[in-house]
Amino acid sequence: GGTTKNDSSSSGGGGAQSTAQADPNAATKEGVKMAFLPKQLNNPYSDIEVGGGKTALDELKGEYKLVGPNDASASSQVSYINTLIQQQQDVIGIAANDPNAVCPSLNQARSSGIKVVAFDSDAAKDCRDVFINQATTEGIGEQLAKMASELAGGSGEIAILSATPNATNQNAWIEVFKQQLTKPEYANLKLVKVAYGNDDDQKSFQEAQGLLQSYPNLKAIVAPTTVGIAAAARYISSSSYKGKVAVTGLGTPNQMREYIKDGTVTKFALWNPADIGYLAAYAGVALASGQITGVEGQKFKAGKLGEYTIGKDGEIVLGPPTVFDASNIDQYNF
Amino acid sequence: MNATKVVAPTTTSRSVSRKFSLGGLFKAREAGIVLALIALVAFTATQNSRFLSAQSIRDILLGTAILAVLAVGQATVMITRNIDLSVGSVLGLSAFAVGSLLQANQGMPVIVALVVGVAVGAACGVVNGFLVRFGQVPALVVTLGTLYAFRGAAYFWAGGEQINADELPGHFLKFGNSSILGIPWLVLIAVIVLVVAGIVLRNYRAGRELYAMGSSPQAAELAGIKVGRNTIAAFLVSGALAGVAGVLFAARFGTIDAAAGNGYELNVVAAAVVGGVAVFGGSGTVWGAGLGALLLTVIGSSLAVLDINQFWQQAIVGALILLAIGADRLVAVRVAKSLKKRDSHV
Amino acid sequence: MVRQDQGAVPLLEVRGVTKSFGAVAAVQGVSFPLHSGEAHALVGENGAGKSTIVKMLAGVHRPDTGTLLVDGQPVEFSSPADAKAAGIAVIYQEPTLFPDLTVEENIVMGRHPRKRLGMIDRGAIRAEAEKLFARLGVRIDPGRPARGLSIADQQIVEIAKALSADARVLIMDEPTAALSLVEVERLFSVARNLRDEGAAIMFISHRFEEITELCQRVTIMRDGKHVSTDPMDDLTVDEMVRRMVGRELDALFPKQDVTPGEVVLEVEGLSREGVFRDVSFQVRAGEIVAFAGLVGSGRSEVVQAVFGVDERDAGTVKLRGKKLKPGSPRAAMAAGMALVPEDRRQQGLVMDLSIERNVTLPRSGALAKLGFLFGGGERREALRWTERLQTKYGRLSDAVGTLSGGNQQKVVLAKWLSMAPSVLIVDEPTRGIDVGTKAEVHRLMSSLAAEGVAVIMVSSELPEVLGMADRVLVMREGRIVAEIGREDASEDSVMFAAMGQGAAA
Amino acid sequence: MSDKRPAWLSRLASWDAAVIVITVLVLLIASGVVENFGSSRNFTFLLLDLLPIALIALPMTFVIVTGEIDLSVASTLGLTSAVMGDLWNRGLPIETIIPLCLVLGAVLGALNGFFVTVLKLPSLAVTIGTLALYRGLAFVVLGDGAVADFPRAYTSWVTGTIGDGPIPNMLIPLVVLAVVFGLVLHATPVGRSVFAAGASEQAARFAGIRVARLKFWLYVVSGLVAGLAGVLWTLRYSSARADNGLGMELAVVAAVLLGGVSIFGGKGTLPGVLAGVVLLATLQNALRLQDVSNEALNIVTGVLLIISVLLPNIVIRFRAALRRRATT
Ligand SMILES: Nc1ncnc2c1ncn2[C@@H]1O[C@H](COP(=O)(O)OP(=O)(O)OP(=O)(O)O)[C@@H](O)[C@H]1O
Ligand SMILES: Nc1ncnc2c1ncn2[C@@H]1O[C@H](COP(=O)(O)OP(=O)(O)OP(=O)(O)O)[C@@H](O)[C@H]1O
Ligand SMILES: [Mg+2]
Ligand SMILES: [Mg+2]
Repeated sequence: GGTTKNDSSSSGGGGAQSTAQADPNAATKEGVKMAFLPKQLNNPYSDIEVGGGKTALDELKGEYKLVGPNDASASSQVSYINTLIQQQQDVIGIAANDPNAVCPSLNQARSSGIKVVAFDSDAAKDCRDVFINQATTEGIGEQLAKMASELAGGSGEIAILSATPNATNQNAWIEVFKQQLTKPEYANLKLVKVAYGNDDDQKSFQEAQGLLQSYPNLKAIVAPTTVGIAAAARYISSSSYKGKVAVTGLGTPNQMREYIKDGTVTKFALWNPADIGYLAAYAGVALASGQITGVEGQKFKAGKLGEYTIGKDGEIVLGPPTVFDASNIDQYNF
Repeated sequence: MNATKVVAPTTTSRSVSRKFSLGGLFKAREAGIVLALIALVAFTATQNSRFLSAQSIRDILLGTAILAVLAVGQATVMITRNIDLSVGSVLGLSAFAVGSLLQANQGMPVIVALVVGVAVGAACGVVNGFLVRFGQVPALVVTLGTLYAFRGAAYFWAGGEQINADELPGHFLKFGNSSILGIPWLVLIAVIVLVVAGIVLRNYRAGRELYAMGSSPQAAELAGIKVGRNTIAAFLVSGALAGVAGVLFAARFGTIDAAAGNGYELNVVAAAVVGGVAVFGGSGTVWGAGLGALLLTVIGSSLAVLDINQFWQQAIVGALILLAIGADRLVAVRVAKSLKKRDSHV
Repeated sequence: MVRQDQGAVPLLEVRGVTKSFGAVAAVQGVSFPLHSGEAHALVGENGAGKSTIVKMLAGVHRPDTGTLLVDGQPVEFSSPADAKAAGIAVIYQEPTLFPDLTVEENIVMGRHPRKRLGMIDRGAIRAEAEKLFARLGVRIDPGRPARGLSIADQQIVEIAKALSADARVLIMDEPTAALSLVEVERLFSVARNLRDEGAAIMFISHRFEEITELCQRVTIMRDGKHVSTDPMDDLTVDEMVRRMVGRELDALFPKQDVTPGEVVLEVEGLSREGVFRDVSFQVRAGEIVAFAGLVGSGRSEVVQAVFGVDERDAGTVKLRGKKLKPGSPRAAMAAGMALVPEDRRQQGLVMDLSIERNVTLPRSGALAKLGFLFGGGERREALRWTERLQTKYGRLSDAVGTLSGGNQQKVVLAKWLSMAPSVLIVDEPTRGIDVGTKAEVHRLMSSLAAEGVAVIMVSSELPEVLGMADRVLVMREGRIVAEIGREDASEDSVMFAAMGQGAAA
Repeated sequence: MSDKRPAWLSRLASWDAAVIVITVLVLLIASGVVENFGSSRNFTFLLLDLLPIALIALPMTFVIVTGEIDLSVASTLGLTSAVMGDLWNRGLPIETIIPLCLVLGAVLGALNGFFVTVLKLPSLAVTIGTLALYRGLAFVVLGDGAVADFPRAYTSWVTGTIGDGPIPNMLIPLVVLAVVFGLVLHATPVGRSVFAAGASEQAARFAGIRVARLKFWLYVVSGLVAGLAGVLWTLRYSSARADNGLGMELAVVAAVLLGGVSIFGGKGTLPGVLAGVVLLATLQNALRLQDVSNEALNIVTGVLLIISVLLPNIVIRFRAALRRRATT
């Protein structure tokens, strides 16, 4: 006897689903207190994201706050959520380190009237109101496959250098990427390995090193993470593999400018991370003002980004990623 | 009470039977590491010949250089029966200091960067040393505290800023990758550190005093050794070398944030312990510590090359530490046994 | 003997020094001079403050008041290095070696000979060590690590260390406690040489024969205070003892005659590789059996193996016919055996624990009620035994390390006597103990035997062995080489057996 | 003898008593000064946060008092958590998994104990080794994945409170264990042996204390409790992950030392340790509520740790200096 996995489908939390009616015409509240809780403080990418949130809250006359741990662990995030509950914030914007571990606390927050906007990395869907998705999973997976194929010249060995093996986003993209490879036009591409650099600069650097030693015929490294792509590019640019092995993936223009210029990297893609925070802040204030409740089909305005519609499961998609190359990189600064 | 007098034999019965090669047994430790290294390299190379390519060897040596510099400092402190857990944080602080200086002054020569790194590290080391010496606080506790505190200071200062490779001057990055006479600069610096520390510890009074202090702190005090001064000096060396390692780190990886070197302390202590430096002071050499660093780095590389689940890496490092100290113990027991036998009158 | 002219400026002088540790005034206003070419004895009971004076001269402690004068000039030693620089070499009561370093490096530590580029000169170090050992007439491999040296060898290395310093003042705090007669003789001849070359020597010992043999002047201390300083020739031993103790002493070795009962302890074929071999003996109730022999002959190791703190390779130990589990002190204690170990600082006491905890440590299980140690059970027990042994202390909750050596020894005895053992093993029960306490300890052992306890006593002091034992077992090089009854035991017979054929010459 | 201070007074002057007083003061001040600190819900959060550290600190106190250390506790927690997730994924009932995890913790502790007591290796080195080994194995077992769907009945009990009041259910096992550990350490023969073994191993052996066996079992208990903490942690966050509790060993050691336990062994009290745990957690909680950044928290933790060991020494010296002045 006993309780096994099959007996219980989910733990989650109390799932305080909002039953309140949305009023799309409600006035936008001023002085909304929104706290951003990124995966980890002092991470350049997160900093850009929450920077966008700050811009938006300034526009909306809200109160911006940034808290977070120095280690990307779920348990530290829980402590911060608890603190935010105590401080009676209006909205929490969170990039969850573990979709489930933060759940009970988020639900406690929601039952005390705090709206929860997940961004960047989702929390379980029954413990947040909306999720700001940087791009559709398909969109990114397809983009990555397309770039990889182009750079490898349509055939040969390629490898992926990802973040951590359980990073929700990266895994979803890699899944799509693998599906893409089954298509006939990519038949000659061979994915030899998915390596994990744990979003740690040095570890990623060493993993890139290991990939090239293990797979001498490697044509391209695809790194769907900003830390990974920079580390891989840096290793290649200073090694004898420069010019022979291509690096692509998701990266920020500022990080990659040097490698685009020196020819190590031809092209890579990304959305504008600042827009994620910006959108999250607008969504948060809309939630706090009662304009939306997180139900599919509701619409709200997001300042300079225009109008957005909430999709299935409370997802709000930012838009397609931008591809950067030598011709356009100097137009961006983030 | 009257004196009991007995005619004395010419010498006492204590005798030395034969010259005993203790040195041989002690060196067995370093030889063991070398053997393990050779076996590992040979095996990995048969699986993947590129493991012995020039590029690969260069990568391993570059990786070792930073760890070895830290391990030399750690060995110096451990020999005095102390420990420095703050090295990772000091490395981070130094790397960030140097990085932000270079970011602001693109023309700053490498040697100045090194000096700055050493200065930052030495300052941190002196803080540790003073607390251990004048606070009479165990080093484990002090450096555990400064591990938090220095890291906190680095975060405070960096405040989320990351220094990217493109913000660092080219000549500095080149220093991280280029070679002189075929030897990468970083490796050269590590070797110099190793040789100088090795000679001082073995052949100079100051070095011998460190061993004496670690072997018996009370006896050292009574022998007139300036224990306090030497303790501070040992921590200063460890700090300064962590500072050097910070500069090497910045040059090698090009990307620096406040988390640089996070968690390094464990690897460094592991390298020293695997290399035969006794946790309770008094014995061990920097050569051993350097070899320990090399072994750990090679293990990391070969796991990647052998395509072994990288998750095993940490487990293997752990198992290796246990193996190393276990082997050490065996050697020690043997030595003790043979000493006892030689002493006995049976 | 050369007698210095009293008017000459002493090499070193102690003038009115005082030193307190917390509330304890260890030394109160002591003055005496150390003259060139003279050996000066410092005597007093345990805890009289002798070692404290040594440590002040060595720069370990700083006097609270008073001054030290070198060549008539007041000096302040802020560290042992200062004292060394002033030409003072010290052999401390407790050996202070570096176990990880070689013997030769131990000797030269702090003043390594150097060669080019300031590097240390290993050849010169070896030569110096060998020369010193030759002078002391011992053979210890200078290249071996100090770890694992016997206490006696450690003490010899200490002596070599002090000699190597070429000091003008040589201070020796009970250097002979662990040495055999032969080594003591060697040490004395070296010391005499140094003295005759003009060095000043300060010598501390609890053995009066040694004091009278070596010293020309004696300072007596009692309870931290200076009693007298006189030329040795003006004092008899009895007078010295009277001044030290402050009263007349009863006879030492008050052995009561007891008719031994049945055999309590049987040891057969006990061996431990490299330490002792094939040791067999029996002890009867009411009997005091002494183990005699030279230092290092394996006596302590045998009794430790009997008690079970050391492993043994072969042999059986039976207590009242029942075999004891090897390697288990607990089993031995349960069967009624107690061991008062040789080294009270390391083995006998937990220095940081309070007096009461130390006294009741082996019995805490028995004192517990329902498994818990609430109430004053431990305290009452400790009070009973410390009072019975007339232990002097401040509070029972004070750390035992704050007591004087003699009082510490009493705590060890209290600890084991409280177990009411049927076999009591005492290893060097009076080492480092002053005459008064010594007599008490002897009286105690004697009365325990009279109560039917089987007593095994390991001792390096022949008078003690001859005075106390019903039977003497003599060990040499790990074996029992002779068994001598009380009536046949004499200094000659015991020493002859202990030293083997070599001594016959 | 001028030292007429009664025993209780000198006890009060000891560091562990001082920590208790300081902790109470900090709690009072924080309640008054820090907004929202005094709320009952915050009290719950505070207790939940300090629970795993407090739990592991109990056996750690014993281990450190015997003069050893166990740095592998957080990794044991992580490995237990990973195994718990893996077994759950394999469909074992939770009622079987939990005892298995406790046994696993004990076994991991026993391995430490074996190395330290049978092979007689320095515990610092051994447990640095097993720290890496156990954490590595945790990743081998579960990779970087997470297992989340633990049964509601269990997770909600762990996060729940007694009768919906402010006191978390989890406080029950902690209080029970704290009382047991406290009694054993301070009022039983075993506790006496622990202090004796820590202050002088050899003397303890000569007094018939089986030091090696004692230490071995302490490591087993340490592992067992770390395993328990792993189970509770997993249920609290309903997330089994290999990196659970990463780096917590430092927090535990910091709390124990802050509570007045000597790193050299032989000295310390359990109430002091618990006060140390509460003090650290309170400061962190209160400072976070005050929006003090994480980096400042790090610095505070570090500095506090150093002060906790520094201050008693300074006090001793100061007293000695005073007395010297009084005598002269
Ligand atoms: N470091 C110390 N701290 C506290 N008390 C001390 C210290 N050193 C010595 N004492 C105390 O000072 C007194 C004198 O001790 P000392 O060691 O000088 O005696 P001693 O004459 O050498 O005795 P013994 O013959 O036993 O060696 C004793 O009461 C001792 O307990
Ligand atoms: N550091 C200390 N703290 C408290 N009490 C101490 C300390 N050192 C010694 N004492 C106590 O002070 C008293 C005097 O000490 P001292 O050793 O001088 O006495 P003593 O009569 O010379 O000793 P003994 O019996 O060994 O001859 C003793 O009762 C001793 O236990
Ligand atoms: Mg006295
Ligand atoms: Mg003395």
